[in-house]
Amino acid sequence: MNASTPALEVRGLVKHYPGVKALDGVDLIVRQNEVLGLAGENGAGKSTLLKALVGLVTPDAGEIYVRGEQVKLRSVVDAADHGIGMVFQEQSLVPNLTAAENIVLGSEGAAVRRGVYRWDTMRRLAQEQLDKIGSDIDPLARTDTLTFADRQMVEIAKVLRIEERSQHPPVIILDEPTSVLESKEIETLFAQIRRLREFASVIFVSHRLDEVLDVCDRVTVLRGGQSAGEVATAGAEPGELHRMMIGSTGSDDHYHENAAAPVTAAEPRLSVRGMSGKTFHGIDLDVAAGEIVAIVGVHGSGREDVCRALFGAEPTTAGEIRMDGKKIDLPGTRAACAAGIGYVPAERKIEGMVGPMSVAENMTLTKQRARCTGPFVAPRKQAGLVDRWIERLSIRTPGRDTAIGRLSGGNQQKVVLARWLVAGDIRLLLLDHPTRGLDIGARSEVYRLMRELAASGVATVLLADSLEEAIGMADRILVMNDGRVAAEIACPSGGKPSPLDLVKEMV
Amino acid sequence: MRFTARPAAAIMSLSLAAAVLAGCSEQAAGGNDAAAEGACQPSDVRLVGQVRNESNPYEASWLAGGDAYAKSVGLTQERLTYDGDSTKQQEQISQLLAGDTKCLVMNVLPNGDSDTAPIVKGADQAGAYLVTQWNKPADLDPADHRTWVSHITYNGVESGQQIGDALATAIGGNGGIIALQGILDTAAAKDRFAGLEASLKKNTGVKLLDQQAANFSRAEALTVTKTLLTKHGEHVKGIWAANDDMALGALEALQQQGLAGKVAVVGIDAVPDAVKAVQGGTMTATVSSDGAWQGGIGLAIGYCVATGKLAVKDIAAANRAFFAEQFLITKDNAADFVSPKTNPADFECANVFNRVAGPLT
Amino acid sequence: MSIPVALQPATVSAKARPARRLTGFMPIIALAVLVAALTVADPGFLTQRSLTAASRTAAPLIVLAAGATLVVLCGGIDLSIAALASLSTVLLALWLPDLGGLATPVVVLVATVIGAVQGTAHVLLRIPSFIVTLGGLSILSAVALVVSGAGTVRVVDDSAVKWLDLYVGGYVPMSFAVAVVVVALIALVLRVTPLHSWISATGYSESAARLAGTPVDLVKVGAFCVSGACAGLAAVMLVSRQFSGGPTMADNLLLPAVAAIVVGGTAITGGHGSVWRSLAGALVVTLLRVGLPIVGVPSAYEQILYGVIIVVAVALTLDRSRVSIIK
Amino acid sequence: MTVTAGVTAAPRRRTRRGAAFRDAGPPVALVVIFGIFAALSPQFRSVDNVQNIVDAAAVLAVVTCGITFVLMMGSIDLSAAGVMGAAALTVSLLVANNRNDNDFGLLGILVAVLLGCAFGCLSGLALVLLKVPSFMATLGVSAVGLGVATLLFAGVQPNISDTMLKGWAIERFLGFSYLTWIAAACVLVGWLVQRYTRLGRYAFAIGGAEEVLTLSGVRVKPYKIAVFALAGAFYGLGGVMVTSQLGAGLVQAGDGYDFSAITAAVVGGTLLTGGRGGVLHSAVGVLLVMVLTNGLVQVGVSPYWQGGVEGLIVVAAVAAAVIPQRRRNQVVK
Repeated sequence: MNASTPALEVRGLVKHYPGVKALDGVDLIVRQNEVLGLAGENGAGKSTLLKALVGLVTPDAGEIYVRGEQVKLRSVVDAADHGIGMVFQEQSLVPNLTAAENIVLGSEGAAVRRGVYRWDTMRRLAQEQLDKIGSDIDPLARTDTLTFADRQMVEIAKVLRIEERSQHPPVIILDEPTSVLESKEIETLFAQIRRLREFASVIFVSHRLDEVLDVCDRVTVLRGGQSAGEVATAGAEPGELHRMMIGSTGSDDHYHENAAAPVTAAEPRLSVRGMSGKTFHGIDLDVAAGEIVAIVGVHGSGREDVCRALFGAEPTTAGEIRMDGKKIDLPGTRAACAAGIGYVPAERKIEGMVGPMSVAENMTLTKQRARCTGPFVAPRKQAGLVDRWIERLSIRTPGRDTAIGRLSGGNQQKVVLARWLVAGDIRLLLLDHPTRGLDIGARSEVYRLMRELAASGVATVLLADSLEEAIGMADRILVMNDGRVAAEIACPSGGKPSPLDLVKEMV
Repeated sequence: MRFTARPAAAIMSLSLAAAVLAGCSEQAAGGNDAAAEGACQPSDVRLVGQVRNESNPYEASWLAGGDAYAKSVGLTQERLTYDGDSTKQQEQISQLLAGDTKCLVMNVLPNGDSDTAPIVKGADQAGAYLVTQWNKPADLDPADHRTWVSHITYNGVESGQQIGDALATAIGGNGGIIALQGILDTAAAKDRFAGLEASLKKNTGVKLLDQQAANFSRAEALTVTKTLLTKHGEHVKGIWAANDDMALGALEALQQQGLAGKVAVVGIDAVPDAVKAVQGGTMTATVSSDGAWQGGIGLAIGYCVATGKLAVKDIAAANRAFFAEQFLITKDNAADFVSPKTNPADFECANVFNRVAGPLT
Repeated sequence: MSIPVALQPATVSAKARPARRLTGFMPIIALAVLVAALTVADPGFLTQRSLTAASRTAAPLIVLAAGATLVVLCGGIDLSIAALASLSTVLLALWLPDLGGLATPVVVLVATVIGAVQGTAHVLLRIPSFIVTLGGLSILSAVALVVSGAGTVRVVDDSAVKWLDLYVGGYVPMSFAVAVVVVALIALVLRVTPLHSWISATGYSESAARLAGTPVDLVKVGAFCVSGACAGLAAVMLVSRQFSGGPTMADNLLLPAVAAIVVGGTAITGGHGSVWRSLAGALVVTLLRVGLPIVGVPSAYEQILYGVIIVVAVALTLDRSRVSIIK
Repeated sequence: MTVTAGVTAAPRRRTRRGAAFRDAGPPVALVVIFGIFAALSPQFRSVDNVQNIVDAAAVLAVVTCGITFVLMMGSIDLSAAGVMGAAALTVSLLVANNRNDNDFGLLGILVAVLLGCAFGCLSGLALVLLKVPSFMATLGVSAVGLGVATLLFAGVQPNISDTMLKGWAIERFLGFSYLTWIAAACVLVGWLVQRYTRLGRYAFAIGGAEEVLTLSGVRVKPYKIAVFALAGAFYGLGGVMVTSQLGAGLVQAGDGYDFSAITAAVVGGTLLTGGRGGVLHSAVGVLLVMVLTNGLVQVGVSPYWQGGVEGLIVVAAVAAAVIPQRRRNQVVK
């Protein structure tokens, strides 16, 4: 193998699922010591391709070459033996083990002799990996006591173990590593990726195209299970990538700002005074009908808890909440629902939806009046209602009885949103990272939906995925810092603040 | 299995309709008539012995006795065990009675007093010959029934009192004792304890320090005894146990506390280990109840009636429900009981009531 | 895009669907196979009389299992059903002389209230249902012992519960008919009201259900109420059969009831299953408990067979496509 | 690059303090309950009685040790009763006894423990290969164990005359019976296994996040089987110890130990959902349960009420441990 042999090459990979051709002859080349970006909309085949690269999916046809040699990857272990490892999007660490154990898990080597642990050796081995990425985490700390970013470092350290295992420069796959990170943590991660490039090849996957352009040397775009093209990042524009992903020119008005209706209501729909809880204190917040208010803040600023408290899912110790001038009490989520408040949680798979249940059932879980006659479910009424909303939100599903877990992320999110809309009595929507893990197309549809709802008079509180999203969508932005509201910044269409204005208040 | 509402509704309406149309009957249709009394050929007789389980020595010897008797008349005994589970016993009986009951003879150990009534009722309806042992509520009398031939038990009050007296003598008529009770919900446990109380009234020098339930179990008796020994320390001069299993558990406890031989122990049932212990002097006394004989005699009485050698109406009222003979076993006579022997002659139809000690009181 | 860490169950293809339907009918198939096997072992077993007796025997277990199924569907477990049924038999036996026919509804009501108390403790104190009901089991047993004076309470005049001993149309025991009606009623109510989605959602993913505004706590307390009521009703059946109430009468029905639920194919982790499945499961378990000794299997082998068959039956009936990790 | 909606993250250590509090709960409860009984009854606080409590805890401690590993994985094990019965009969028929001429001594004990191990393997295999939930798999194995025990029993109680085995329950060292020392050794071994072996750590990890282990290339199945086998071995030893105490092999040797052991483990702070707790927690739980049982007898609570009071206190103990960490929207199964 010489320096120009690709570290990893994929030729004509094909994978069929019943009814879908997930991969339709994908080609991919990862050079040595290169950071390759992988972009593509949901359903473009990224997920299947990555699974094939770490042995979780067996392709129907096509070849995979590692350092010029053709290989068959049957399992994660197989892939690791060939020097390919992946940092999973949903973190794959065992929470109740130490960081060191997680790092060496599955390839303990000298750390375990005849089934018996050598804690000293393990600590040393783990430290070696952590040193590679310059992390100062205590290897013997329990993983669930670490911060999210630290855990990601542990995960990278864990993947780097395959370097020892395969005796070759590894290929590291990072699947959506930034989706839950705050900006400072992202900076650290990017520094890390650049450091990795010194001795490894990296495949970097993200929905945030600017990030892809920022950290990668080259980007391969997938579309419809095929390679749609390749872009060198130097001088490339996000718009160009976007066009390649969707196959046509994307809308410039990403946040549908021209659909934003001016807020006219004089009385605030939601009015919060002096609300305090475990992680937040003296919160004042007003949201008018039709207004979108974003709350931004660093990790630990308490904004998630404020959002949950407004839904009755987090206890408050003081304060007053009024809806349309009427004082309400929120002892639990039921009371919030009754008051016309809806909540879309950040953890969609765990908190947002019930995976094995059907689209129809998920959509009608909350509002019974819409599907019932008296205390009884009226099957026809329910079917009509659900079909109407499937059409209205253009949810792509084989049918209303399909389990929601089988839909793509964007469609799942639309069903979760529809849950609050079916009864037509929604007055306040709390959106906690509503676009997390969605691709550009799906995001855009969620944004459009938010605009429509606002136009129809729904008040919205948004915890955005990024500052740009907050700025793009909100009419007003509240900045939270250490459990208190640090600043309130108007954010009208045409007079948007810059991200830096917000950051100043956040720290 | 996703039934839609419609079949569910159908089932409901069907069952309701059936109820309305056909009306309800007291008894399942297709019941077979009981054979005329005594009309069975000896080879047609079906012998069934039912006890709690096969995993304790007393009941195992019961079943062995039943087997031996069945063999002596050229039949085999069907063994049923119900793990001390009242509902399971009822379920087995009702399933058994749903089969061929023409010449069925059952020798049953009801789990508790209350379990006797439904067994008797079922047997009566099906015309199966029934002998029950040990447990029966006082107001239920075989004399009022056609096929409930007899009820056999031992006088628990008497045995409880006998060993209580023996214990009092052993500790010199003075001092504290502790009592280990059986399963509180059984007549045996209550009668035996009543016997102890009677004995205590007589032996005023003996003081009952404490009483705890150990559920006839050797293991529970061990733990309870240990705790009570610690609680009352040297005041404990004797241990009264409602059966031998618990007495043996208490012996182990004494041994583990280093008190072996210093505290007198009495029990009831004369299981082989206990008799040996009495013989060896570690235990003071026990009372005989003869499992092998019980297992055989119940079948024998039923068999004699079924084959016509004995007519129910000829059986004296005193023999329809009786106390069987029992003996207090002490060191003096223990040797006679070490290897219990059953005399085949006891099971001859003319002799089946030889061991009657008296009518139930 | 995401690659979920948990390997998701493969998409059900058209080919897999008949197999899936087959697992749905597995409890019934298991039942049929068992009856066939027992008949082969003892040809006298398959008679109308013996099936009638078996169905009568199964009635209390069916009712117990049906009630507890709701708790299991919610993702919990109710270990107190048997002890509660025992206590109910005692109460019924004690109250029958005074209350007569009224005793039955009163006992069922009391059992419901006790179920509600346990459910409330589970929900409000946030104690796992396993622990709450384990504690409930000991407490209820103790109460039953004290109330009954640790003895059996006989029912001399059983006219008020005698109707359960009748036979519908001469063949179907009334208690079995009542059990089937109870199951049908529960199934019907679940089907035509939002309760079905609420219970499933609670069982599959409690946090998602709660954040969707489902009355999770109410649903759970309700499930415990139904479980309690069913225990009370099972107690009435037992009293009508045994003419007495006892503080330990139904205690040994706990594990068979749980076995019935699981053999029926209801996932013990919650969400997936139905009361109809428990009906079939209860019949299987009853046949095992009663049928094996009757066809002449010796006691020791009976236990071994029971253990093996239960495990195999569960292996057959479990719909594994719904549960990714089996604990 | 994008400036995202956050800058720094202050590390939150709250969970850690919560964990320490959680772990301290059961020992504190133990001390408190002991204190209450000691105040109520002078007999209770006697040295003899403390010895008695510890001795009485021996068997339960061994069984709980085994069950803890299973609970740590998030599974449940109800097979103790059957496995202990089978082991008790096996050992009593293999050491010097009144039924046959065998006199294998230690070897007999080893065989009984291995038999327990084999039963554990059966549970594990049913779980892993047949995918039967452990609740049912172990229930089935328990029935099989009882059946085997009944077969071996064959109607005559085997009384042991092996002096060594009988001596375990009688001989004392430093005031405690040998059985107690064996139990202490088991707890120590259990703790070492949990802390220092791959088996123990993986059992812990399986309870934490089983799917992650699979993704990391760990073959989970053999470890699951091994954990059940380990638990079975502990039950086997428990059966042997009961036999030593009773001087005879009883089919019912393990009656009630399944639920008692689970109760003890849970009271000690092991979660039924897995991933938390451990052998030392369970040891505390066992002492807690034994102190309670003994104390109730000592203060003279009616035997009728004892079970009820125990149940109430167990619920209260768990509630007390849970309430400080109560949150809204918490999942409790």
